[in-house]
Amino acid sequence: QDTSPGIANDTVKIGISGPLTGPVAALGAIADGIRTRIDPINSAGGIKMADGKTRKIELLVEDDGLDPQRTLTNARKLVEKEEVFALVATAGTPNNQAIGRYTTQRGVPNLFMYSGVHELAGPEWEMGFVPSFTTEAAIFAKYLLDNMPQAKIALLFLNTETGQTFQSALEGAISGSNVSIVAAQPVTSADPTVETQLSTLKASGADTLVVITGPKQGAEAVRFATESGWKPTTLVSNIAASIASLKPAGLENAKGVITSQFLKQVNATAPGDDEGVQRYLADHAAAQSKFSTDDALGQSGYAIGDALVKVLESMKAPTREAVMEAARNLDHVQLDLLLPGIALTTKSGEDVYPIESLQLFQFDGTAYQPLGEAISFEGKTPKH
Amino acid sequence: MELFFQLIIDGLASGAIYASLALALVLIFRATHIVNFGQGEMATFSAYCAWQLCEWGVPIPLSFVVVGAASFLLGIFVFRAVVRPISKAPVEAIVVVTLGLFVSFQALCLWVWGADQRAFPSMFPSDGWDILGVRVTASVLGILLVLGCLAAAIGGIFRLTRLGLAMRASAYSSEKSLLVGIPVEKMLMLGWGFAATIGFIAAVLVGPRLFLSPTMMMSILLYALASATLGGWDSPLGAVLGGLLVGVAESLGATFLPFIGADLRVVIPIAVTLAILLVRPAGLFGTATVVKV
Amino acid sequence: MTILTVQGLHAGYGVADVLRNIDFAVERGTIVALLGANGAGKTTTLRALSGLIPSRGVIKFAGTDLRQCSAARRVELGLAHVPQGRGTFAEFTVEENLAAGAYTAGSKRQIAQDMERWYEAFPRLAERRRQLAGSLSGGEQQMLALARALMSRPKLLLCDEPSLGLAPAITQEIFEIFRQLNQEHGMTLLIVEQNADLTLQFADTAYVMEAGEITLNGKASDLLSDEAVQQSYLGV
Amino acid sequence: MSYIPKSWSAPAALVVAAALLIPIFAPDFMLFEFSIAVSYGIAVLGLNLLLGFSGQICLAQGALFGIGAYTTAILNVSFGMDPLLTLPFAAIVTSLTGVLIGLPALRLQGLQLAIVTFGVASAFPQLLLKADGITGGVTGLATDQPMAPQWFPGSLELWLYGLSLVCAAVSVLLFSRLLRGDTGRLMRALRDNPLIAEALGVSLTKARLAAFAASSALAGLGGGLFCILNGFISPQSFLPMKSIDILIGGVVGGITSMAGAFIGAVFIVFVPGWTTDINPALGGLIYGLCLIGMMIVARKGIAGVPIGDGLKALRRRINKRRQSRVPGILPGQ
Amino acid sequence: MAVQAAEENSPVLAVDKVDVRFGGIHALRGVSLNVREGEICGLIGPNGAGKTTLFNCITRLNTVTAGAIRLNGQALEPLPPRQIIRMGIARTFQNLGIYAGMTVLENVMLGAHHFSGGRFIDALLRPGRSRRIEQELKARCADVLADLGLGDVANVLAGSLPYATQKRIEIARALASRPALLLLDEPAGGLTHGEVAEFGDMVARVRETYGVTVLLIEHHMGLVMGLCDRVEVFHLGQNLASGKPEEVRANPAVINAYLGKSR
Ligand SMILES: Nc1ncnc2c1ncn2[C@@H]1O[C@H](COP(=O)(O)OP(=O)(O)OP(=O)(O)O)[C@@H](O)[C@H]1O
Ligand SMILES: Nc1ncnc2c1ncn2[C@@H]1O[C@H](COP(=O)(O)OP(=O)(O)OP(=O)(O)O)[C@@H](O)[C@H]1O
Ligand SMILES: CC(C)C[C@H](N)C(=O)O
Ligand SMILES: [Mg+2]
Ligand SMILES: [Mg+2]
Repeated sequence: QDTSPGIANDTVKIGISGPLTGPVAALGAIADGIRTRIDPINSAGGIKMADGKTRKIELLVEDDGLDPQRTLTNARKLVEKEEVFALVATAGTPNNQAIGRYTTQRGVPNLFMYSGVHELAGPEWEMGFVPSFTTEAAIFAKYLLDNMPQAKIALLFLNTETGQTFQSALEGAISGSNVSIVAAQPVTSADPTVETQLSTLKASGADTLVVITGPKQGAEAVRFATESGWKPTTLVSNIAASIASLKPAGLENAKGVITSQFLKQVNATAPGDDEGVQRYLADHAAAQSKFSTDDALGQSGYAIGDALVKVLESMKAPTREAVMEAARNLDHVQLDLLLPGIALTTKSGEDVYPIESLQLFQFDGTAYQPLGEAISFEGKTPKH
Repeated sequence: MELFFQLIIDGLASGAIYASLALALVLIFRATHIVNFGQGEMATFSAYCAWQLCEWGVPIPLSFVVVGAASFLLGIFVFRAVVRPISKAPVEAIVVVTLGLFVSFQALCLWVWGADQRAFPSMFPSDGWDILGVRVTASVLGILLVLGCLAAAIGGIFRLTRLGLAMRASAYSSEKSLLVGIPVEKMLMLGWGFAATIGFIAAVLVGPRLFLSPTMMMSILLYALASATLGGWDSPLGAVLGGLLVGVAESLGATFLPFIGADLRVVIPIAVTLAILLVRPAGLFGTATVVKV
Repeated sequence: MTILTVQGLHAGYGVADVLRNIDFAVERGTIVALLGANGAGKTTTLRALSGLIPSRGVIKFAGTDLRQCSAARRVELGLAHVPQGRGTFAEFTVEENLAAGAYTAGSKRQIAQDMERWYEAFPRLAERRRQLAGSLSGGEQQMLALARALMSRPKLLLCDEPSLGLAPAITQEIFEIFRQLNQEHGMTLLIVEQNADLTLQFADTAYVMEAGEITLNGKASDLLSDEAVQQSYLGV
Repeated sequence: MSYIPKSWSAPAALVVAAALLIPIFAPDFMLFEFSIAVSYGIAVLGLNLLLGFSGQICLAQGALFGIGAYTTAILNVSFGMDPLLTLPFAAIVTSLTGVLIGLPALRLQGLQLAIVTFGVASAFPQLLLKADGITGGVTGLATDQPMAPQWFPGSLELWLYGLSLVCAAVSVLLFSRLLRGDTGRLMRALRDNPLIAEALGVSLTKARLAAFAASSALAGLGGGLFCILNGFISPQSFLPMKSIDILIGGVVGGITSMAGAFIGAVFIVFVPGWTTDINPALGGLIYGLCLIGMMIVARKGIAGVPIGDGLKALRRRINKRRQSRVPGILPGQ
Repeated sequence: MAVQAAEENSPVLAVDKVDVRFGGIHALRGVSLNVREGEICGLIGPNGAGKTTLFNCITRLNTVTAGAIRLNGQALEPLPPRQIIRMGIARTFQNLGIYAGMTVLENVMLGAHHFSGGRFIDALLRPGRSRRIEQELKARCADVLADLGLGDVANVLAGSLPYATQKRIEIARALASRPALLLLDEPAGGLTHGEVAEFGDMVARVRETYGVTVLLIEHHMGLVMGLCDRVEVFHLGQNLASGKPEEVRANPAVINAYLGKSR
């Protein structure tokens, strides 16, 4: 079989396009996380792949500032000039949409997109990573139906694909029950403050606050709920719930916050005895990565890097088809940072969602404590 | 009704945030006739430095004082390094230079401290009071108080002192100022220094509310520009009142105007500004100039 | 004793020099007239002296070499320049203009005194203390420019066409003021004027410029009777 | 000194030569980037018309660019129109919108106009989201795949590049017609002193709105082209920073130069990428410093330096010589 | 001849009890003034008397608070400023209203702009037509420049020329609009005596060749007395005196308020 571009006997080139600068530069930690995972492998000689060769991974990172058009030019530059083998962790929903047609036509794998919306423009050559926002909506709904069957929800959502997908999924999941959304307020990532929205939500008389926004608005919401004397049950999407991002709101204010997670908790000062976490911390130190160890985005990047390694390992031929084949047929693949009980599973033609399980956690003022086991939606991720 | 008053308070709270940056923008405009788009980013950089000192264990007040003074030097440095060489360039070139400052300082913060948001220490207690069902927090009152004093002080300096007059003159026309013996360059340098310090104070005020991050000030730039325009670019007090007006209008409009809603709230500052400019072309407190040929 | 010595002065705008190798001197306590046709370079000379445009050559003022001095420093040294046309701060009020003029001057009391003095001399300005200078009439602005320059209590006043736009009666008055300043305070004046008859009556000495060079100089009274001068500059 | 011959000077010749040589050297992906740059260049040209020649600032140029792009996309997606045929509509629709945005310009100038129009730019993406019925909201719109016609021998990229050049040529033609003769003089009069212009019988309303209309039409054309090139657009591509980028392009290129518009566009498309290539972590810082350095070295924009400056100096020298022949006193007849 | 004509004809410009206030400043308090066809009318008065303000009212840059201004019987107040030049009134500005960054010819062509120019659609779609118009305009303006002795500097940047030359460019620009009434605001400022005399000749010549009526503000008494058919004096926003130059010069009120003792 022919060898695809970007892969040689000893190297494979992987391209990343993401916002390294600008207002959402925080997402740049994803690329950094991937590098954190890949560096030690390269120093150890490379990845031993299923076609029998050992290859080093060459990462090429381009900045797109989250502008879809720049993502497209980056993708083209990476594919045509740098001749990468595959793209990884392209951030942003519209950004992946913008390159969908191109990657499909060229037959370039666009693996582990960083977007919670999985049904995009080029299904054949694309694969997401983080759980669909619909999964998170479902698990939040499940929690409420089980514990607060009369809950009146106030929803604060990011007015992008992210929030809109989540909102409709949540509505679907609670329909027919006594749980209801009594108020919903959009935020945009350009909003400097969200107090107006929160005041309105508070005035709606809701007893539950669901927050699906970026980290900044999430932290503001958590602070507001305490500061204003409103004490709703607060559920925060994992995009916004990492301890690092809640810290500015005051951790004491975040007490009681519930979130759903697929990544392990990392506490650099008390790493515990989890091997995966220890490896992550060691790699992080060795790579001198910029993001802080408890940065959820950096961790996600690390997990994506890990997944990439697993996929490349199981690739049977040096072709792009083979890598898609491998990515589409993941069978309970464990990653260092994935919570116990959560693994990557995909099935060609049926299951395009690698992670479909989430575990609920509650913040106790210093750390997240699990609320029960991981809940699996394997094979039943709601479509939107 | 409670919601209505609560929203006014919320509006004042966010308005105070806009006003902080607006004040720094107005100051630099008054002192140099430049709108420094990088003002907020320079302030963010200063705030990061203060935060870093605190992290290293320097007491908060001390670090604020030290960084406040250092910001003054930063302003002077920026003036000498990048503004003075183009002081005679056309205005659009100067605009691009300030955009360059904007990009550079933001990137600098990003590079040194990363994109994560940080907790910035607050100067005010975290108390709050319920007054007839409306929540008022100490930090909002504190910010408003500090801003009010600053605006009055700056306005006073510009209006009433020899230094203020000289700074205004230098900003207005360097040639005419030189003719009366005003050391124009020194004045502009002072202007940059003061503006950087005021910018730092603004960042100290808003930091705890917006959380320290490289893009902290960028998110309020448009609002601050609108506030300054609304209040009149030559009036510090106008900038503060403009900010509050924008904040309240935004808060109420986003909630009570159904066709706007929270997702379109960004149109409110501009709509309000436009409406006021059409009635008072120089802004609420700006002085209209007369040009004769 | 000379207060101002100019030797080999070259100056201009951009490429070619307007002034070529100008030499002249001004005696302390005198009134000197600088005459010349349009475009001869009189304004350029004054701008070079006050440092508004770069120049080459020697300018010595009261013993100091002005080449090292910025325009602002020159004012501190006692050189004031009333520019041609409207040189006031249009965005400032009349009062602020005068205050700015006193930037290098001494005490608050002295400034207040001077202000009152010039308000007295130009009652029109006194009426309009709070009016923006930009909205004054042309002549009013001219008075303001003059008063503003005098606020710095200069040793040497460079005056570029002070009568421009002024009514005859006011022009007369201004020259009287010049004479008074000169006699009572020993102020030196270098006046560029098209109204040559009047200027030469008040001046002690005069220079005539043509095309960037000084072509004639002498006692003002001599020039008044010089035929060439009469032809082109005097209304006889 | 008419502005047209000046803009047609050395920089223009260089830009034209470069534009024609690019397809020979540039690989496909780069040709694509150049095409994108040309589409921005057309919008920058529009801004130059407004800012450089009529002295009005509009910081909503990115939004207008977006309106052009959305016009093309909507006509294609909802009405099945051939993307190429939508371009005139993109220009016209944007032009009308531009006139609306220009209305405040009748009362406001300078800084205030800049800020109000920047507000429009900030609101634009949110408006797109609000009108998701026709704009597709956050999902954006995917238009028909651009395709080279059967008879075209080259690659798709070459075809698109050619298309971009044709659009650019049309824009430049219209631009120079507007700036030639009376209309151009009028706009410059407006820029330099509106009060006098009005006393000379210039209708400020008409001239200002005309400038806005023409400038926006160019932005719209550029936007439509941008949409065709990408085949997909979403609000994320038309954030307020885009307007700032276009402004930077204009100023860096030189706001009174046609060639400068395209030089500036190439700058904003390529330089941010280059600076991150130098160092991914420091890219932004390098870019920022680059902007500052650029302005310090070439304050009138790249097109104004060094050839432009030399020419100007020469012209000044010639003028000077002529001038010295003017007699000091009134010449008799 | 002109003097006689002035007495026979009805006024071209009739200013009737015009009042202008700027906030608290009462700049014109019911001034009246008639200018007759073909005459050169001088307008003098102390600084701040309101002369320029009257010009601004005529050209609609200022609004009158009360009173009326008519040109050949037609009221000017309802017109927008840009219509004034089409009515046949052209002016110069006291403090130079030229475009320093344009060439002399361009400046003058702007003055003739209202004949044909400024059609944006034509510029875009009918380049032939606009080019032809441009040529005509250029030829016409070149003539005016030649008439005023500015032919040599037609292509020089106006801003780099001496002050007096710039004032002359303004006059050329005003003439290029083919006005019936020419308003000159201190056109002789900054001229030497010799130049003033020549300038007077030029204005007289221009009146003949272009058939214009002139209203002239000037502080240069020599020029006013020699050139004007009639002189009007303003003081503190009111009419102080009017009449033949010699009469006005001898009027004690005028001497007191304006001319000063020694003249
Ligand atoms: N800003 C400028 N740029 C270029 N040339 C200039 C500039 N200002 C003046 N000049 C030229 O310099 C020469 C001298 O001008 P200057 O103003 O010094 O003359 P002047 O003797 O003061 O005449 P005036 O009586 O008109 O004031 C003139 O030929 C003029 O055209
Ligand atoms: N826009 C304005 N705002 C306030 N006052 C004004 C304005 N324009 C003119 N004035 C005042 O109106 C009066 C008349 O001014 P005007 O310019 O008409 O005087 P003028 O007769 O032309 O005097 P000059 O001979 O000095 O030019 C002046 O006192 C002036 O200060
Ligand atoms: C959290 C963000 C990466 C989500 C992004 N705005 C998206 O729509 O995919
Ligand atoms: Mg002069
Ligand atoms: Mg006047």
